[in-house]
Amino acid sequence: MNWNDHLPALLLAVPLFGAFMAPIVCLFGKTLRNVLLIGISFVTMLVALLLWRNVLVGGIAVYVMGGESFNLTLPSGMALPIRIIMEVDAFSAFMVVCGSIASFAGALFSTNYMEKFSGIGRFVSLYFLLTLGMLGMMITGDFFNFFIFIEIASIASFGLVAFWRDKPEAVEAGLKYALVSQVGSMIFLIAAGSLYGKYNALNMAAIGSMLQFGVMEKLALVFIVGTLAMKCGSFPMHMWLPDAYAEAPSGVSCLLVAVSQASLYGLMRVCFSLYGINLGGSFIPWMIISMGLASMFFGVTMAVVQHEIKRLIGYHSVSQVGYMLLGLGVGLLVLTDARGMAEYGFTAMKGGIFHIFNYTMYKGLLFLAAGAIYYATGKRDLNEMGGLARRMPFTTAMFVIAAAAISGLPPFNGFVSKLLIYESVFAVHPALTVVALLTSVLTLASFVKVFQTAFLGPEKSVFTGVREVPSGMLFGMGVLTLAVLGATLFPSWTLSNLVEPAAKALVDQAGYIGAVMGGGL
Amino acid sequence: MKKTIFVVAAILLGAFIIGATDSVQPFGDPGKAPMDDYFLANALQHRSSENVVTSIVFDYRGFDTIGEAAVLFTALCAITAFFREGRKRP
Amino acid sequence: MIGNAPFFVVGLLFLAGLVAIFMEKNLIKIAVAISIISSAVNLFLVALGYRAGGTIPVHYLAGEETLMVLPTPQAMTLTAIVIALATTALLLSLIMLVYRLYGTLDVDEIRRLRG
Amino acid sequence: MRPLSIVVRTGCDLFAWFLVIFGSTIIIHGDVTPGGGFQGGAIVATFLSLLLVAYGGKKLLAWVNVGIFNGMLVFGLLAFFLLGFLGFPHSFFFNFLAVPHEIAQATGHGVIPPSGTIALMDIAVGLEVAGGLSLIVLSMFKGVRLFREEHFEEESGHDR
Repeated sequence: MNWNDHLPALLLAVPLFGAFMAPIVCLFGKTLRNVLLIGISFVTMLVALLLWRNVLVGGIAVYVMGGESFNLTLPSGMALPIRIIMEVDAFSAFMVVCGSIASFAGALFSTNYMEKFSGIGRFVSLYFLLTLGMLGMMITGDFFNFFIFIEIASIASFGLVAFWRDKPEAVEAGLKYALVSQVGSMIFLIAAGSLYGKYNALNMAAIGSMLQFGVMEKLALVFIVGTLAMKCGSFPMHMWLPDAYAEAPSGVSCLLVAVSQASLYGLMRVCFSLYGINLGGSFIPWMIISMGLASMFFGVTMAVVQHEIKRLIGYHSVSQVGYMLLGLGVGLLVLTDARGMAEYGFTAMKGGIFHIFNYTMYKGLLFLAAGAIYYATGKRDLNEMGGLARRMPFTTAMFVIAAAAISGLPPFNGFVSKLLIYESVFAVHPALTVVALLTSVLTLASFVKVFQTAFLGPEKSVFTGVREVPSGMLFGMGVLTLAVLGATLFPSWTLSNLVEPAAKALVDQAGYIGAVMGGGL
Repeated sequence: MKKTIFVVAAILLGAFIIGATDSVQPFGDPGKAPMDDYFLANALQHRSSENVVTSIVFDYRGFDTIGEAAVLFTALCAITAFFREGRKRP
Repeated sequence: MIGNAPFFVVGLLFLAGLVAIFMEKNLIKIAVAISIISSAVNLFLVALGYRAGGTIPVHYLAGEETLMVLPTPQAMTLTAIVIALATTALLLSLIMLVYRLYGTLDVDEIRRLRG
Repeated sequence: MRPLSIVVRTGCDLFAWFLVIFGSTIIIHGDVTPGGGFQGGAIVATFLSLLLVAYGGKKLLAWVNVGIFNGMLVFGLLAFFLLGFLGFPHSFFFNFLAVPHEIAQATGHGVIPPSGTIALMDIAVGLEVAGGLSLIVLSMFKGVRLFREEHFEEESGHDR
């Protein structure tokens, strides 16, 4: 038996095993618990990287859960798949790599960050379950399974957001997220159920191969797009996002960034691979583009006036999600138009996908750095801070790197992806680029404000006892810094190895469907 | 003001859903169902499970079920974490 | 329309739940409304799988009958019920915590996070 | 919660045990009759909530050992995971124990049910759900104490 074939199952089995083992392992003390937390998330990252390499070499990986052999998608005499099928194409593999790196960094950070609190055994379980939900959403090829992983991820995040149960804001943020997200999931289930009722299949590729664009499909599409746009925090339903990100423990905020990217992945998967060329008209693409524009603009305007660091970064998340929606929406707009696709559509998609990687890395790093500041100073208000650069040199350096990347300063990776988006959306309409540039300027302004007030300036007398944070937290931030610097120093390698295969896989609807429907006996 | 907008939006969404009831299949006639017929025909023969629903829950869609067990476990972890006995105040 | 009465009821229940979420002030009532929405979805799934004149999909009880209702929606409903149960328990726990920290269940007074 | 009257307590004494037996039947015969792990586990978990209502929390918490429920939960989950994992040469969650119906009828039933992992997973999930739901009820009841007792350390993050 070749373990390489079973990587998609192992990717989910490893965090699941970690979550189930956590109650037992935590009986044996603190050291073993930290080893479990770091070890399992490291193994998950390793499996994700192997899976990504396999997919790049061998094409789409299909895995039939519970089948007699792992690649027998269609049982004899059947035209439709009947079992749950994991389908990993280059885009899924790319997302899995992003998500597992963020998960590993958050786990390293949390070992020291959560040390002095009780109930860490449950924290470890919830952390792995959140990782499991995120990875499952990214690789599953089945609608109902997708719903289950959404639920695992959202229930785990309610628990983690409200983990500090004596903090009123945290509980309120958790409750708000729970209410909004629960209604959303139910609407998603209605859409999945109606697609099942019409086509008697739950597999995305199978439904995609039979899809006729009628009234019911339109309704289902609107429901799915609305729900998943809510879960990734785009404009009209973004209110839960800054609250949840700001009040969660910092290691968890870092992972929550990746989880919202999983919802974005689902949105793109449904639009590109399920509906794809059947997506009649340009209503949905323009809806996505305008949601992106609105999120960019309103997110950044709300962010400028904030004075708590994590809340400010949380509002920037709303605006950064807008960039990805813009880039991928432009790609969706020209999906059936071969010329437009070659001229600017593919570039826009490359920009959007590259931005997913960059955003996950630097936004996670920003949250971790903000958490380090909270840890060291015990303050959350920017107005009370100042002169931290002398006391916390490593944190300052990493914060500067992340802030420069998010504001799109030229050598950094944020600049590359933003440039790709600017130059391609200009071909659709110049106004889009204007809004994107304006957002970028405002982002730079607000991060200059944060950096100047928190790290520079005269040292305040209350901070004389402040020291650099423990090594576990520094290593957690270091992992993400390495990822940001790697994408900065080797942009062409990243573009050609990580991003381009992903963009190609996303456009290739026939390949996605054929991997399930064409295989088997 | 805000509430009125919300209620109007909710009523619109609901009307949308009620209107959509016409576009789903007629009740009692799901049409051709190859996947379900496969289950009904093969659950007893291949898996010797009299109860087709259980054979779907634990075999054909078994991975959903471990997800479901994980959801229950997640809720349990969250609830026990909320109501944990913290450290005693010295 | 009347032939599709079960789906119509699902729509009505869903609407009732949505309106209750926006109109009610009490958090417990909002949790109940979310439960109602989950039940509406479960009803929808079960109604999708009904075949006129079909029997229970258990060979042992159905005897020689060959027409059975579709089993997959029932399996999906089982899963969805457990998920709804887990979420309801979690929501109620969160509401308990909110009541402990804020001393009220009125949504308008629970507003520490703004802007 | 205060204990209820003697009538209720006696009724509870009589019927609570039958609920456990009924639930176990549903769990064990999950592959033959309607029902299965989740339904049976939920019925078994009503045992504890019934006792909680009838006898009140103080007495119940003196009786039960939370470790038992934790053990049931973790054992069920790990058994479920392991049963899925054992199918690995074929694929995750492959039903490696199933015997086709004709062979099972010709040779008679052995110790392991012919439906293979379906029946075993039923039992594993039944244990998990019974333990898990009991724990949820117990810990939500224990949570009421947070309202009264003030001698726990506040846990509200680093920024306070």
